[in-house]
Amino acid sequence: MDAILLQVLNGLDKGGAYALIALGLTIIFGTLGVVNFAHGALFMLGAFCAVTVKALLGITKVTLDPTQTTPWGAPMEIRQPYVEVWFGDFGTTLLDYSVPVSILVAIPIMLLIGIVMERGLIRFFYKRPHAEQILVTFGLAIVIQEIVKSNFGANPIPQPAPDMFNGMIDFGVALGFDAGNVVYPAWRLIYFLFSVGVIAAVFAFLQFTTFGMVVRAGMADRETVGLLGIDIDRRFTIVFGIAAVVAGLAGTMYTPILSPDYHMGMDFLVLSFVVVVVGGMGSLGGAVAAGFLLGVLQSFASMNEVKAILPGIDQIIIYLIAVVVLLVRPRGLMGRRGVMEQ
Amino acid sequence: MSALSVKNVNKRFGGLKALDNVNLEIDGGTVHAIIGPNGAGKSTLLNCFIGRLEPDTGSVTFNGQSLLGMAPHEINQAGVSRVFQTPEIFGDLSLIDNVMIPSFARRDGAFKINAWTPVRRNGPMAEKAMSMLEDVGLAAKADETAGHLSRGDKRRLELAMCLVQDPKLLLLDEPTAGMARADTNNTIDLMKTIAQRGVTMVVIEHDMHVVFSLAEKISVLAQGTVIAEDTPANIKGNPKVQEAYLGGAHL
Amino acid sequence: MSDFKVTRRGLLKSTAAAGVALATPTIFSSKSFAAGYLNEPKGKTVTFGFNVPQTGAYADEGADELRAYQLAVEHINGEGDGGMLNTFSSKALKGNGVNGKKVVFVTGDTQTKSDAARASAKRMIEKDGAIMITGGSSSGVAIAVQGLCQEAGVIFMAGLTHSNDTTGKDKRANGFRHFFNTEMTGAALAPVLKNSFGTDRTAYHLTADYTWGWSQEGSIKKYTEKLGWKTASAVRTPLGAGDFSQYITPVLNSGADVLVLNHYGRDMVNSLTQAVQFGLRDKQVNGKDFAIVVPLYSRLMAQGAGENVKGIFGSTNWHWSLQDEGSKAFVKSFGKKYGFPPSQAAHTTYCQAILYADACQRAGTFMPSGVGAALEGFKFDGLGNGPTEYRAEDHQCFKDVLVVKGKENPTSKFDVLEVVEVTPRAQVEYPASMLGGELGPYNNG
Amino acid sequence: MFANTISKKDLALLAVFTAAVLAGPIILKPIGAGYPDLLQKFAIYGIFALGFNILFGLTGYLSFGHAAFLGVGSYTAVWTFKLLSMNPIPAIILATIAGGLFSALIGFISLRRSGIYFSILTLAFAQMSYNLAYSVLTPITNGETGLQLTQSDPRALDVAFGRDYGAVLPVSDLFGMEMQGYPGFYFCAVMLIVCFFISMRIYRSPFGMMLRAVKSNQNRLNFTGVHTRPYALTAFIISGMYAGLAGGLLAVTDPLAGAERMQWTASGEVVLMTILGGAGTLLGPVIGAGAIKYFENIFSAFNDGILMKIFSFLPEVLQHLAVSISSLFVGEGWHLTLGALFMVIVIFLPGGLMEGVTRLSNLFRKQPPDDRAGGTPHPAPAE
Repeated sequence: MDAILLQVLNGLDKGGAYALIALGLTIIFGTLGVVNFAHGALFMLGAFCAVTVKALLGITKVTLDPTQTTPWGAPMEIRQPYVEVWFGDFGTTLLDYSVPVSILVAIPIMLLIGIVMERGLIRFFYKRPHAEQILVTFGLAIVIQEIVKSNFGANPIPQPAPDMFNGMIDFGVALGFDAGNVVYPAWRLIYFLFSVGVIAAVFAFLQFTTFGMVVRAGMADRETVGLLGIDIDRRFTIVFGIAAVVAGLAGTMYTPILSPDYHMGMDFLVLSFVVVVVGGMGSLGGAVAAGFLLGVLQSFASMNEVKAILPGIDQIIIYLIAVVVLLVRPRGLMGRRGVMEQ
Repeated sequence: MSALSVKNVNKRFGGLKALDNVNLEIDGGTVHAIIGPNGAGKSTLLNCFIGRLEPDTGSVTFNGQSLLGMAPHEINQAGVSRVFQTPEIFGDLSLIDNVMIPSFARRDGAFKINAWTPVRRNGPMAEKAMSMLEDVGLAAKADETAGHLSRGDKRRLELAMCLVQDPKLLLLDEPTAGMARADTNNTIDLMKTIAQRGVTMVVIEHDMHVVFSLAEKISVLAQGTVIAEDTPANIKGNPKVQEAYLGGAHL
Repeated sequence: MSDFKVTRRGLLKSTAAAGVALATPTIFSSKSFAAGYLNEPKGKTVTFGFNVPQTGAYADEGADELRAYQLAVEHINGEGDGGMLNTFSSKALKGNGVNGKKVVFVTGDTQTKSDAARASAKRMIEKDGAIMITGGSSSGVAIAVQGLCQEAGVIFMAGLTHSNDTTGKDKRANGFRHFFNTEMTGAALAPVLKNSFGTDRTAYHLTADYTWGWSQEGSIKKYTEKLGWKTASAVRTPLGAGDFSQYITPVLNSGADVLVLNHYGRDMVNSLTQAVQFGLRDKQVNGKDFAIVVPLYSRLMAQGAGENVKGIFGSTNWHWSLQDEGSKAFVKSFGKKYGFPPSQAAHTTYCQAILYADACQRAGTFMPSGVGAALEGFKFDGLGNGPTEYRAEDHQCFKDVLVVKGKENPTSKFDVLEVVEVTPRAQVEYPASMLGGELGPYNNG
Repeated sequence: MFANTISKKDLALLAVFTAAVLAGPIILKPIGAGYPDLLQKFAIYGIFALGFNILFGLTGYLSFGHAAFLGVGSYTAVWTFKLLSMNPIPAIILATIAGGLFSALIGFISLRRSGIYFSILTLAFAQMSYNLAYSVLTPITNGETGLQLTQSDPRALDVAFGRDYGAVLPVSDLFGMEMQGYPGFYFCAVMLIVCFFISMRIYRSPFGMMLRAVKSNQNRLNFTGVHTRPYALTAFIISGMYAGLAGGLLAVTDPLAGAERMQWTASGEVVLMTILGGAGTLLGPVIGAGAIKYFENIFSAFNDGILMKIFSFLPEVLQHLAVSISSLFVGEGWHLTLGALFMVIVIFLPGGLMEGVTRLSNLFRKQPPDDRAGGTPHPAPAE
């Protein structure tokens, strides 16, 4: 029982990441009608916001110690981050909290990246065939990736969570289990809550603001909204920016779980497309539901008891679900008719 | 005997009753017009004939064969062709190809792998397609891309695409909408020629000039039911019809 | 490099093909025409082919390998400070190239994909006239390229490849490996694990679900079970899983007190980071401290796991903090040129280039069979691993194996690992027949 | 007129194509691509893209799983070598059949959906094939290492005909002619020409016309009396057979079959090849395949040493500057060039490289574009 509970937690955690990435992707589908293969790259850029912030905070004051030398004969360098030199203990804390701090940086940066991307490239592809949208955004993804690689290298770069959240939380006791049976890393719980929070914020924004209403109307029928004299294009630019922010935040907060490297976006790209399609193209609720569903099912499929019966099931479960869902429900869990079918 | 027989057809969309117990008998070799105000259910009825919609109850038979439950291509292969309200053509292809495709569909059936012999640009199939384009007055544009045509030209192209199949029953959903008066007259002449070949035609039309030039019989549809069915002359004087058309301003 | 001459073998083959009608029976194989050997250097230079990953997950390792190769070529040609050539026990190389020819090189991208690696190696052989191919950062690629070199008729000096199969089941006469393998890792780690954790332990394996992972899991199981350890479970994880939480949580309450991560590269970084996050490093099970073991360490990759490697045991082929003369000379030479210490990948590829050049010099030829004979059974020292032998039966180097541990108080970002034990060669040696496979005859092209 | 005639224009195109392919080693030598392995890859991936184009270029169905058929073809061919004979003929026949059967199965299921849903279904099937081939199916595929030949393989047919390869690892040979180097290329080249010819026949046939109609307006085609799904399925199977053949030829010229061949990136590659060259055109996919393989093999091989030589005519300061800038785009940076190329092509030449060729030749001849020949693609009107 506790094993299953833990797997549910794992699934929700994973699902949170899937849902966040898929949410942005499906918003872009739904509003702009664009198949964005660069969405994984946005996730990766979010993660590298954290890397950059940590690197900037960690810019070190280098003093050379002539009494010691490296094995190759150069004088040994003694490094101390400037934030510590300047701010003392507060600087140390700031360094420790670099990941949460990065969020503040990631929001404006990702918004800017999203807007620049939409204005500079995506908007020219609204009316173009999906195949061309795929090619151009895939090309863009490669370019972004290579730029990141040439600056940060190919190896993963560790981003520890703040010390306070590095521990485990034992909440099994509260549910009637023995102590120590249901413990879960604090940061993962925070990630789950964070993803729920962001999802709620996006929904609230679309549900309760005028801006959101216009966007939702645009998703339903772009032509009509355009006829009403509303400048839908400008709003869609901002929508693209928001989608980029959501993907970016998913990446920033994920870094303590997955050390970021330049290639991580591609790994999530296929997966996020599967999530979006299983949820139903252009359906926000569908993307979220499918994200959590796939996360939880993937966790269950990885259990030894399941793998003993179906060897290798954890390798293909995501795709198997996609096939089954699409055959049973042609437009995914919550898809609308006629979206992206031609 | 009647070629197309519609019995007790009902169709609901949610709470809306689109077709309410429709009965129609259309005689072979005649031109039958269906008129009625907007939202009367005319296009819905036509969609039930070609397999685009499935009626909730009732039957649609063509020459004794039920059309219900048949796939769209099967209905077409049974001899039923249709011109759509918004022209449905192959926009990326040339006009001549647009006409040859239905021609091949009639010759080869619903599916045939005919992948080795090239499409000849001067064989009998091409000649037939060309003569159809001549009939609708588009021969000069045979090699142009269909998507670039004007709306009226697209409609005439679609007509050629249907005619090339030598249909037994031709369904026309507002065939002259968007056409200039001269074109409309040409189209009327063309349809008269077709009618003379013995093709059964069902025409939905708002343009009463077209209706009264062509139709031998008219059914009037209002709010999903047939309120009148008679010859053109009698329909003109029918008070029910005049009421349906808001005091008969159109007539 | 930029001359696009047709390779001699290619010419011979195509003329043979053109001259012989289809009807002619099978006696016309190119081999009967080959008088000399493939890509025999005729000019003043000899071309080496450096085939390393430049894109994909192992691009940084590939870049480090390439740095080491460049250094090796400099030293062979008599430039720079000579590096390990000064400490190398064989003094055949005089710093004037090999067999009187200056060494030049071509490079290619393996992408860590067998197909791309073979295509790249073929380009070097067919177009650039490379006499030897070396490099690589995974076993699948190494085995694929080794097979290709055997078919084509050039020598392959394997780079970073740790699977037993490279010099076991899939060994080839034209292929040679300096790096160690999973069998040696198991043999070397076991005594250290016994000293640190005792004999009453239960291990839980997480294993990358492909050939190398299975090979690693098998070796560790074999040697730890000999110690008396039990194996609770061995779970296969998909390559590139990213998030391993669903495989880690079952460990928590499994009763196991050791977690063995048979992962490499990014999988290792992620699974280790996450295992530590789940509190496994600080856990107490059965009254014992829970332990995590990463059988194959790579210092470059371990940097990606940050603090999480502290105190974690593993093995490695070489480490820059070693204090023998050879290692010191290499670190000095490499550090001077690039400003940071070399990785084990750089070390093994440097050694391979030097060993190949030395063998050619001693054999007086570049012909694969001649060079191979010079390498077989060759005993040497001074290349950073102590006394080493290229065993004739399987073309595998036998040398001491380093057992390392994540350093508790690193002094720099390169100072991640500390050497715990140098397991002597005698303890890790095994009979060549144990791993099966056939070398077959040399192919000279 | 004979029923089987082929237009003069097509005959000329075929003749030029044949000549260009056969003279490939000479034509491509000046740009450094005239060596057997790359020539073989050009021909093989040309076949793969030609086949993919029959599905995607004609019907508009965007499959993201065609690498699976390539992989299946390769595995089949290697197993044929191992079990039956080192002769390439049975290997490629069986590989083509295997590609066809596997694509029939996947196509039958996937074609129940259209648009992006179809794409994701094909992607899902291919990824499942890849993941299983890499791990659980290792007894059949030899997993990460890839399926290889061994000396002890049974090779029943070869044994029956008294063929003995001795103690060396055998290579595939066509009645004594080894399928490596230039003979290997010419074997693939002949296949490419045959495939191109078949492709051309399909393009010009009523069947090809129907496939174009599927892309243009599938709905209309249904109401025109055509059952569209079997047409799409046939196109899917034909392209699967092309992929199987290409996979078989990969194994013929280099008898090793690895699972990576089936990964989604490999499926994506053939999509890129086709669009880059010009989807829906006859020649485009072959050109696109050549361009991508050229980048992969030649651009990735440039290192600083070569760049220094190239820029050696510059003064030293400029030389170093030029090298450091250009090295971002070659060697380990070749992906960047590829990505930028995709963007530039799609933005400025939506019809792919073939559109560039057409535009150039129109500029040259100063006459209006010929819309119909070879099915020059138009950007589909958004509807």
